[in-house]
This record gives sequence, C-alpha cells and structure tokens, in this order.
Amino acid sequence: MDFDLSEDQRLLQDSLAKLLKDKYAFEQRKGYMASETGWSRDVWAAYADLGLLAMPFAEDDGGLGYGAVETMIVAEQFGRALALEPFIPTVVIGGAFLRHGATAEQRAALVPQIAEGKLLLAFAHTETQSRFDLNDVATTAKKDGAGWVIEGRKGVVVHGDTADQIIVTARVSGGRRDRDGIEVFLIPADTQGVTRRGFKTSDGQRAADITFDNVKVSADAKLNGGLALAERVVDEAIAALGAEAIGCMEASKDLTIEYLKTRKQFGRPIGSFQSLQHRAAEMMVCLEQARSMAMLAAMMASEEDPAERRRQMRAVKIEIGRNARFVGQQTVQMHGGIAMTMEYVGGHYLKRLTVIENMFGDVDHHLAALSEEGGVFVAA
Amino acid sequence: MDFDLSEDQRLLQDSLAKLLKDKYAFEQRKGYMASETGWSRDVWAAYADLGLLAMPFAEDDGGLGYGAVETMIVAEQFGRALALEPFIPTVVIGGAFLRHGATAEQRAALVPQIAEGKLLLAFAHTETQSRFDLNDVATTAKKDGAGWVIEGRKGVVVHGDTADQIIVTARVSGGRRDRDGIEVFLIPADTQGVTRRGFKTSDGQRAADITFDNVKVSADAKLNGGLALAERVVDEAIAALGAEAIGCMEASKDLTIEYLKTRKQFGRPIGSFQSLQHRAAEMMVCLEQARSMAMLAAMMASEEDPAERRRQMRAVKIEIGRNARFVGQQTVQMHGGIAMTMEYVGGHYLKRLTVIENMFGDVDHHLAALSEEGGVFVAA
Amino acid sequence: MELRFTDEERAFRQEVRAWIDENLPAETRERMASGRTPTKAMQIDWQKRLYAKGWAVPHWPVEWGGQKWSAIQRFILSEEMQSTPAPSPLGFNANMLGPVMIAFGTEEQKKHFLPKIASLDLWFCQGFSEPGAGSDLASLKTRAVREGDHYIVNGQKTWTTLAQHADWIFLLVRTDPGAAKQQEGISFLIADMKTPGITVRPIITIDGAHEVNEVFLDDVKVPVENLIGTENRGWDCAKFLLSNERTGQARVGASKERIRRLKLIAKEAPGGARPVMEDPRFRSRLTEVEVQLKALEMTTLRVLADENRQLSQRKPNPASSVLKIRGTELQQAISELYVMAAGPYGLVASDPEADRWNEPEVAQDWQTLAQATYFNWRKQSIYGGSTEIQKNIMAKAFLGL
Amino acid sequence: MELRFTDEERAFRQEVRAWIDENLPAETRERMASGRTPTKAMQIDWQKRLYAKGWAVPHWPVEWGGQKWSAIQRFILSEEMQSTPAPSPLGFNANMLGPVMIAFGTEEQKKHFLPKIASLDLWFCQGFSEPGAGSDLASLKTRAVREGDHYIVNGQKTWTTLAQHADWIFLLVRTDPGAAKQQEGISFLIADMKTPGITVRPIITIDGAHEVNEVFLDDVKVPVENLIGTENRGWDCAKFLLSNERTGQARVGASKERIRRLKLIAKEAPGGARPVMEDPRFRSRLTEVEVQLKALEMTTLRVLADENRQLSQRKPNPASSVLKIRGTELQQAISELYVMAAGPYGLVASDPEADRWNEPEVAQDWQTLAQATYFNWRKQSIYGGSTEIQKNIMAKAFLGL
Repeated sequence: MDFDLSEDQRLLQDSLAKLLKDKYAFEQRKGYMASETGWSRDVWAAYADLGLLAMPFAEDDGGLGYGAVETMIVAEQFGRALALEPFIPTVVIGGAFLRHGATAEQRAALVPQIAEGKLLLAFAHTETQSRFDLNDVATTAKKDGAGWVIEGRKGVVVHGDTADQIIVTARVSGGRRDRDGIEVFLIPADTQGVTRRGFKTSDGQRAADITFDNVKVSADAKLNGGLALAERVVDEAIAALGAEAIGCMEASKDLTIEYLKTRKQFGRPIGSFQSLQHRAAEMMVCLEQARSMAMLAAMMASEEDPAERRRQMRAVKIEIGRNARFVGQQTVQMHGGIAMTMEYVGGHYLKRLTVIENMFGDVDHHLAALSEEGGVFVAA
Repeated sequence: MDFDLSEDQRLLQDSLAKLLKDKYAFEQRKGYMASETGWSRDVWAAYADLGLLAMPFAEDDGGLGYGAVETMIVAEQFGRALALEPFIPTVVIGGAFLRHGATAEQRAALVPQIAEGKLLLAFAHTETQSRFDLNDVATTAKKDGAGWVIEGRKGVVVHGDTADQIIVTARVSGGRRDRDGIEVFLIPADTQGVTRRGFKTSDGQRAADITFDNVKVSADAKLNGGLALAERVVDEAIAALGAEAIGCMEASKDLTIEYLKTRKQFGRPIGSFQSLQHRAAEMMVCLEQARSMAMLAAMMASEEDPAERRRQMRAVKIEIGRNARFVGQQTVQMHGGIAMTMEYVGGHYLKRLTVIENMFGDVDHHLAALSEEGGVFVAA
Repeated sequence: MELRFTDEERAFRQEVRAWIDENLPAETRERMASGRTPTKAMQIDWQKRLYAKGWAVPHWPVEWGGQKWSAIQRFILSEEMQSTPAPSPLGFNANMLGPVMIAFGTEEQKKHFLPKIASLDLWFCQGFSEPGAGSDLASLKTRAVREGDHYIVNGQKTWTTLAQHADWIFLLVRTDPGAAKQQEGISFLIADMKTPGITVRPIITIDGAHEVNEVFLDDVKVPVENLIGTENRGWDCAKFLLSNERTGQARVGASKERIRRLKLIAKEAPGGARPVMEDPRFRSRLTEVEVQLKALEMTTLRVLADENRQLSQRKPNPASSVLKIRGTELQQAISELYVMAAGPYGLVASDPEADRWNEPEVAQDWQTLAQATYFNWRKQSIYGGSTEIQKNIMAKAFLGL
Repeated sequence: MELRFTDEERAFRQEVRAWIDENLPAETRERMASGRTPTKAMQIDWQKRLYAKGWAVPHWPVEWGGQKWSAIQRFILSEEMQSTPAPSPLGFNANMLGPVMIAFGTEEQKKHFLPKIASLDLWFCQGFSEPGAGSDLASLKTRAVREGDHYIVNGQKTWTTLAQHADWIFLLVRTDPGAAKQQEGISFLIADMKTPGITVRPIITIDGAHEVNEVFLDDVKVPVENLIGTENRGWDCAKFLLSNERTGQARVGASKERIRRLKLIAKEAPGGARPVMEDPRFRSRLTEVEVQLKALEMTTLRVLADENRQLSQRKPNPASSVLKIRGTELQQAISELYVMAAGPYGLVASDPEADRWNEPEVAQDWQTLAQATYFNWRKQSIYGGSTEIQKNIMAKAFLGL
C-alpha cells in the first residue's frame, strides 16, 4: 500500500495545475460560463494537447492507458478550478462506455476523435419518473430491420446540449423497472428525431432535455453490456465526481482559512475566534475523511465484482456527499455575506458540491440502498 | 393563552422545592439509593404530607383535583433533585389507571391509601419480545369462574419490587400483537404465583422482573378500558416524564454553567472559551425547546381525541429525547473527567435522562410511528 | 397557566383567515405559494389593503394606526398571513423604522411619516451594513458632516435589501469620529433615495436573485430635520431596532406552510419505485423537522406571552435568540428537504425569464426552485445577527462573560 | 500510488489471524466479545504469549524486541487483535513508557526495564493528570525535591487507569517550581508502586466500573536513577509520548468488531413487530456509522503510510487529530446504537457480581452492558486530549493562530 504519487503522476498533476492557473482565474471562468457552450473550446483543446482526453483509453486504441488514480488526480484539479468543460461526460463516462461496451472498430473510429478534442459525448439516463434508478427506463428501443427505433425522453443530460453523440439507455423488453431488458445506445446528436433543449444547471453549468421521436439507428449503435455496463460506468463516474468534489472542498477550505486569517472583525482576525477555529478544524476533518473515500473509489473503480464495487461506491457517495455539504455550507457561513454573492468564488463551491451530491444518487438514495444490501462490512 | 403559574401553583412549586432542598442533597440521595428500597419512605411520607400523592385524584375520591400542569410542576422538581421515589408509577400512572379505569368503589378504597402514602403501584407492560409496543402482549388472562387466571412474565417493571399492587396488561383473546383483546388488571403483589426479582436500573433506581404463574384474581381486578386505557395512561406518563426530564436538564445546565464560570484552565475560567460558550448557548436552546414540549404535553394530556393526543405526545417524546441527550452528553463533556465519576452529580443527570429517553419508546420508535401517522401538522 | 387558545382567540383566527381569503389577490397567493417573493406591486397592493383594514401595524400605538391587541392576537394575524401565504407588511417599515420613530422621533416626524410608513406610501430600505463591517455593525465608516441645516453624507452601505424598490432609506452614519467608543458618535438619519449622490448597484446572490444592493452615498445632502433622535446617539435607535420583534424571526407560520406544501409535492414527486413521500427515510427527516417546528411554535408563544414583561424591562428575552437560531436552522433544513425531494431534476436552474417561454418545461417549477431556495436561505444564518452572534449574546446573557 | 494491500500484506494478515486463533484463550475472547475489558490475568497471559512470539512491541527497535515491519504490517497485527477481539498490548507499557525510555533512557534503564515493559513483567500506570489540571497538563503541582540520591515526591495524581493492577508508575513531577514557563522545570520519573507513601484510591465511574484511581504521593522516596531523560526537561518526554502512536486512537479494528457483533445481535433483538435490524431507520443509522468507519480506516492507512516521513520530521501529522476526533465519535455512536438495540431491557443495570447468580437473567448480557458502555465511552472524547484540545491543535497547525 502506498499513497504517494509516482513521478509521472506528480508531473500530470503539476502540468494540469499550471494550465488551470493560467486559464481558470475566476474572471476567465465567468467568461466561459457566459459563452454559448457554457465552457471553453480553447481550454478543451489545451486539455487535448496535455493528453488528458486520451488518458483512460488503451494504448492500442490510441490512448495513454492510465487508470483510476490518474483520473482522480485530474478530476481533483478540475474541482479546485471549478472547471466547466465536459471532461467527465466525454472522457470518464463516454470513455468507459467505449472501453467496456464498444467493439474494436468503434473504438478505433472514436477514441482518436475524443483524444483530439473533436468528439464530445453525453450520457442520457434520467427520466421524469426514474429519480436516481438506472433501471427505471421508459424510453424504448424497438427492432427495426437490422437497426433500432428509439422513442422516449431523457432529462438533465449533463452537457447534452453540446455533445456530438448521446449515450442513451433504452428498454428493449420488460417492465419499466425491470433490471433485464435494458440496452445502451450510442446515437449521433444530429440524427433525425433527436430534439435537444439546453439549459443552465443550478451551478451555472449546462445540460439538456432530449426527446427521441422515432429515432432510427443502425445495429451497431447498440453497445454491449446493458444495465451492467451502465452501472459499471456510473461507478467510474462516481469515483471521478468524488475526486472533483475533493478538489472543490479543498479549494473551498483553503479559501475559507485564508479569509479567517485576513478578515478582521471586532478589531481582530475572525480566525482568532475559537468557535470558528473549531469549525475550521471540523472542515479539515471532513475533507480528510472525504479524501480517503476518493482514494477508496479510485481503488474500487476497477473492482470486477459488481456487488462489492457497488457497495463501496455507495459508501463513497455517502461520505463525500455528507462532508461536502458541511464544507460547502460552512464556507458560506464563515465568510458571511460575501460568499452569498455571484461575484465571489466561495458560494460557487457550495453550488458545485450540491450538484455533485445530486448526481447519480444523493446521500439518502445510497444510504437506503447500502443499508438494504447489508452495509459496508459484510464480508470483512 | 397564559404561561404564568397561578399563585397556588407557585406555592406548590416553592414548597416542594424547599422540601427537596432539605431532603435531597446529593449525599442524602446516595443514602436513599443504597437502602433496600432504593428510595426513602420518610421522604415519601413528606410528599404525602404536602398533598402530592393526592394531587391528580378528584376531590370526591379524596384527592385535590389537580391537573396536568400541577403534575408538570411537581415532576420538574423531582427531575431537578433526581428524586428516587415511585411518584410516577404510583401517582401519575397508577393514579391515571384508577381515575380512568376503576370503579367508584375501587377508587374509594384505594385513593385514600395512595394519598396517605400507604399504597404503592407499578405498571407491568414490557415483555421480552414487545420492545416498546404496548399492544405486544403474550401474558394471558383466562376466565376462571367469576375471576381470572394470569400467566406470563413482565420485565423492567419500574419500582415493581416495592409496589403493593401491580397493574398488568394481559391478553384475553387474539394474536400476540393484536390491538384487540388486551385487558388491564390490578393485582396485589402478594397474590400467590407472583414472583418478583428486583434489580437496579442503569440510573441507579429500581425495577423488577415479575412472573405470573397461575395467578388467580377476582373479577373486579380487571379495570375498564383495555389497550385504549393503557395508551391514555402512558400518554399522561410521557407528559410527567417529560417534565421530569426538563427539571433534570435544567439542573444539569445550571451545574454546567456554574462549572464553566468557576473552573479554571490555562489560567482562565473555561467559560471564557468561545467554543464552550457556544455549546452552552446550544444547551440553552435545547432546554427551551424541550421545555416548550413539556408544556405542550401538559396541554395535550387531557386531550380526548386519542389519535391527536398520541401524535403530539410522540412529538414531545422525540423533541425532549433528542435535546435531553445533547444536554446530558454535553454536561459530561464540558465538565470533563469529574462528571465521569459516581461521586459527582453531573453524570447522574445523563444517566437519568438516558433512562427517561428509553421509557415508553425511544426517539426512533416515536419518529417511525409519527412519520407513519402523517407527521405533526396533519390537520393544521 | 392556560396553555390553550381561548375561544376568543380562536374566533379571531377565523376572522383573520376569512378576511385574508377574501382580500388577497389570487396571483399574489399563487406566486408566494410557489416559493417566490412577492413583486413590488403585490407587496404595495397588499400592504395598502391591510392598512385600510387597520391591520398593517397592529403592534403600533393606536394613535398611529395600531390595535389594542394582545401579543397572541398579533401572532395569529402574522401566522395566518405566513400560512396562507400572503406577504407580510414590509419589515423595514412596520417593524424597524416605525417603532424607532415612535420611540425617538419628533411629533412632526411622526405626523408626517408614520402614516406613509404604515401604508407603504413610502418604501424604506435599511442602510446599516457597510463593506468590511459584517456582524461588527458599530465599526461603520459612513460620515455625515453638519453644514448649516444639512448633513453631508459620504460613504457606502451594502446588503441593502430591496433598495431598488425603495423611496427612502434609514441609515446609520458617523457624526463624531472622535468619540471614545465606536458605538458613540453615530447618528440615525432618513433620506429620500432620489437625493442627488445616492447610487444603487445590484448585488446578485448565488441563486441568481436580485434582492440586495450596494448603496453609494456621495456628498448626499440630508436636511437636519431628517435626524431621528439625538445626534451622536443613533446607536440607541439601532439597539432598540435590533432587539425589537425578534419573535418574527422564527417565521414558524411560513415554515409550516412550506412543510404542508412539501408534503403535497412529495406525495407526487417521483422516487423511482414509489413517490418520495413513501420513502421512510425522507419521512423521518421531514418529521424530525416538523417536531422541532412544533417546539419552536410553542417557544414563540412563550416569548410572546412574556413580551409585556420584557418590554417594561426594556431588555431582550434571551429566549428570543432561541427563535432566531432554531427558526433559521429549520428554514434551512426545510430547503434541504425540497432539494432531496427534487432529486436529479433539482439540477435544472430556475430561469427568471421562464414566463416568456411557450415550450414545455424541462422540470417542474418547484424542482427548479429547490436548489435556488436552498442557496438563498444560507443567508438566514448570516444576516439579522448571525447564528454565531446570537450565541455570543446568549453566552453573555447567562454566562455573564 | 498503490491503494490495495499487497499479496505479502494479505499473506501476513492470514498468518496473524491464524496465530491469534490458535493462541488466544477462549475465555479471553469470549469476555472481550461480550464488550468487557480483559481481567488482569488475561491481559498478562496474552501479552506474554505475544512477547514470546515477538509481537508484543513490533514498533520498537529490533534490539529491544521489535520487528522490522512496515507501518502497514503493524496496523494489520493491531487490527487483527482488535477484530478477534483479543487484548491489545498494554498501552502504558508498549506505546507510552517503552518508546520514551528508548528515546530518552540510559543504557542501564533500557537493559533493565525494556524487556519487563514489553513482556508485562512489570505493569506500568501513568501518573500525568492531577486534580484541577484537566486538559492543562502542564499546570501540574506534584513536587519532587532532590535529597541526596533520592527525589522526595509529594502530591496527587488522578484518572490513573488501572493503577490497582500496576507494579510501577511513570509520572511527571515538578522539580523546579521557579522555572519561567510552566512547561519548564518538570521531570519524568518512574517509581515502584510498593514504595512507602504511595496510596491508591479507586474512582468509580458512572457506569459502575473501577478503571481509574487517585494516586496519593506522600514523601515518596524515588531513587535518582529512576529519572528518565534530563532533570527539568520532562516535558520533552511528555510531548514525545503524547504525539506518539495517535493512529492507535482511531481503534478502527475494535469498532469494526463491535459493528459486526451488533449486526448479529440486532438480527435477533426484539423490535416489536420485527427484529431491530429490520427497522430501516436503525439500519440507516448503522450504515451511516459504517461508512464513516470505512473512511476512517482509509485515513488511518494514509497516516500510517506517511508515518516514516512524519517521524523523520519529528512533528505530529495533523491528520492524526482526525483519527482521534472521528475515532472517538464513532466509538460513541456505536455505543448509542447498542442502547437503541437494547430498547427497554437496556434499563437493566449490569451487575458486576452477575457471575455468582444461578437464577435466570432478567435481561440478556449485551442488553445490560449497553447503557453502561455508552456511559463509560463518554470518556473517549475527554481523555487522551479531549476533542476540544484536538481541534485547538488542528487550528494551530493550519490556521497558524
């Protein structure tokens, strides 16, 4: 067991940190956010130059063959910077679907495009009735000759408005909540019958509501793996989102401590008040506990036993979610009014952390599921 | 609406406070606790002299005709003093059974004895399998000529070891958890077949495990009202226990604040440390919120609609339980080691509050039930 | 001790409820039920109706438009408005400036201003906070220099709620910078927002709302007759104002309304296999909040019933800090329950221009408001005396430190 | 970064587990599984077996009976003992006095004492706390005056854990009352408990247990060769001792064992309609604790893996405060879960003389222990550096205040 970064990993971390320092000052970020895409194509190109978009793919497919630890390192930096680009939808989630569910031909065709920053992906799984249940799928896929016809509607597709291809869960058989009968399709966004309506999410990022109206796709649009594939990919996404949350919490904590040191009230730095000191200490405890879980997630992302992986990822989601909420709220509370404003970065951490908590299941969702699955220490 | 005590009520409060000041110094209490009964017959006689034991009974029955507010006042004082006598089992619970479930003849025979301090009662409802459910009754009562035969075992009968008569729930028909088919019996403790095994409870008070082995009682041993009667009585007991908890919390808070003011560490009173100040403020908030609920309980104790009464009493149990736990724990934490010892009163408040929380249903028990009954504000 | 509402109080509640039902415009009620604040026009319209009925400022003396009501009656009116929900009379006018002027103002000031304050003919905003001051209000730097029969005011105020709607502002200024203590040498002024030199700049909060503003004061000429109370003794007015009407901060009626609405919503809110309301964990969390709210309602009544004694002693009841601390926590907790209920569709940002769209919504209205409200309500534990300040006050009051 | 145990580490765990299974007496395991502390005889017996195997003090240098193990290996041994459960080597000997003597003791002291400390031939207790000192350890008043080749010690120690079993005591005494700072002028001594003038008086804690004691020192003659380190520099030893082995304070292995046992118990524990474990709320609370415990396990491993770096820098890792704070909270939370599971039968007090009874029990053993353990474990956030002190340390470490 070894928690130190390798030389290469440290290099990756440093070079990305440098890039973000240059490109992601708060004012720059505001500009990206106000743009039509809601993020920066230039910065995306810079990520491509750094190799970030090729990271998780096998070298044979044109990637770098990096693993979950590297994803963690990168996502953490994105969290610190509150980066807006669709790294997780395209590279982490889209990448995992391609790695685990696509044919060699598909990978050969798509991976280089992703690596070069030319192909964006998004994952459409939420439906109005589904809440957080991946198996709750009313969207249908019906055989149509050699191909398929997709019908249905997906909501809150993160970065779905700018994606070139949409990865969609659809039901080929069974009842709405059956675990069997779900397949995953890769559908070009410009296919006839696909209608997208983009909107801002509560953290200022972008998502889309997408309807599929008699959408005809070819046979090879169906990836291999069905629901099990989607669950595996989501577990990898949870690991990456967890790492992003750590970066966000750490920046939030650093900002708060800096503020406590410099801001004066009643003639002294507010950080000299013991009640705030203890709260800051508690933030630190929360951050370290959450960081441990992000590491656990990186470790479990490649776990082959799906039940064990799922259980540990639920624990990750719960612990990071709880602690992120505390850190986000206390960042605002200890700053006071200033962090309630759009013009100050503090409140944006709270917003991003709230969104992360609510992606792929909130704390209570996983708490309920995990406690029904017997808890964390079942076999230990 | 008026939250002030009447002149008579203030007099009652003052005279009891004075009595307890004389009789319930911590060292005296230790003596009572170490005695065979675990409480003081002398002090019990003093309560009788003060009229406390006649309080809730109708004047026609030889009582004072006082209501739930007076019970609250008295129980709060007992809480402050950590009094050990069986006031709640005999006067509050036993009294309520007699008032609501006994015949005029029974009341005429028993109330004067209680008022004079000559008759002690205890309520036997818990069974090994029942947890907190009053309707979970395996003890049976079978018709036997004009009378009944009782068979079964009851656990944790508070002050059951010294009681002269035991009030017992028993099943005359139906399945173990049916709400129908439960009756309440008043059984002299010296009836053949009644075996008692007394023991200390975790707060140093006394209880008994009681077995009923072919216990034959006469027809008039059965009170009128069955489970509904028992539930009504328990709701009155919850109100009294809540008031006792308030007294206990208040004394606990006062002790802690006094300690914070006088105890010095690092060259200054520990009460000058802001983290402890804020914790003390939170104790105060908890106490005031709990006190409000004790008043609500006094108000609802006479509510005739059992569903509404039950719902509000659950809220009382939950809020007082939660806040009592905080106050009890913080009393020990803010004192440090000293309150971990038997020789100091601080820890005894925590112990008594813990026991109160676990009588007639703990916080989670009532939280589950109340949330299934639709919550607090159903009709508002 | 009588712990139930009397028959008269119950009858009064019915009267209030019936009158509100009859007089509150449907659009106002709907907008508020959705969880939004009323528009300026709605606020003015409603307060004028209340004023005409004599209910805008019942806690004021009768001669200035008040009612000889008990504290309980005032509570009932306030709670009924919150539960409907209807707008409450503007706090800056009814609860802050009005009582200060009644206590400290001249007869001329009272005659001229109080009716306009009560009826909302003049909308007042509060110029207390300054950049860099935060909870340390008395460290304010805005200067007012007497020149003839005017004060020349220079400085900056911030967190000025609804300054964009205001006709007038009441503000604390430093008139004697040489005073020994920072609480001394402060004066309490009122000024017309149209006075040259006053500039309002919006502050957008993290939920995207425009509620608060910066107010810049640049050589603003304020006539000396706009001084309230004694020059350099403005801190007395400020303290009086801050200790006034803390009971309102619990906002129990509003929280009860939000809970009731949440229960209806959660019964329909998709929760995968079953509606959110059928999840035992969600229900437990909701019930935990309800129970605390019930206790807070009782605590509010206790503080109210004690109000006369408190007023005669002119010192705040420490239990009033309980109301602010727990009231805030519960409002925040309720906002978190809405976020939970909204689930993934809570990610959809509320769009202030949503009314203009003809397309189908991408999420239900309440879902899009859930996170915005959660973010916005973080302010509750910061403003009006932060939770930390409330605990300092309590510690002082009963630790004597 | 390699976040999994290596094959070697896994094999080592198997070896440790097998050896413990084979060597731990059944009565010891049973007593500990019931949630009780081991008897004196059990503690000594087990530590002697560990010593014989070379596992009593693996973190010590090899020459004094240690092993060349990685921090992870030491963690594995410790966790396996906690999970079995088996007694851990006595902390006062293995983790406190031993390392201090290795760092500060003379060759003679080491040769004479270290083997006895490791094997528990001599049971040591810790004489640090004094009445009135609490968390302010350095304010200690016990005096030692040098007279010839002895120190004459007078004073009182308190909270002395298991002094009733101890053969020897290590203690802090004030040798120079005139020193400028209160941390100066303190010395670190060891003394035979049989020395005339040492009296032990039990302190009974609120759960009824006799774990701690007062130790009175009345003209106690301690030979000067029993001084550890330099006279008047005893605070260095104390600081070294206190910063040492914080990772052990998380007690993750023990908490995991308690959780596992609770799950078995709760499956049978009567909950009215169904066993306690089938109540979704109870399960959620249990799972919340488990999740935090999992995180703490990872945090412990991180701190351990970082230990060598920390040791070389001779300053404590601030994350070690995380371990104490959360470790304590979780142990206390678990004790509350046992109370919940026990329900009404949790009111039955544990009877220390229960063994003597032949009658049927009035409650199950674990039920009678639930509240006692809950009461007893309130100490966890008080001793060994209270939670408040831990947070002060953290604030200092990263706020620099």
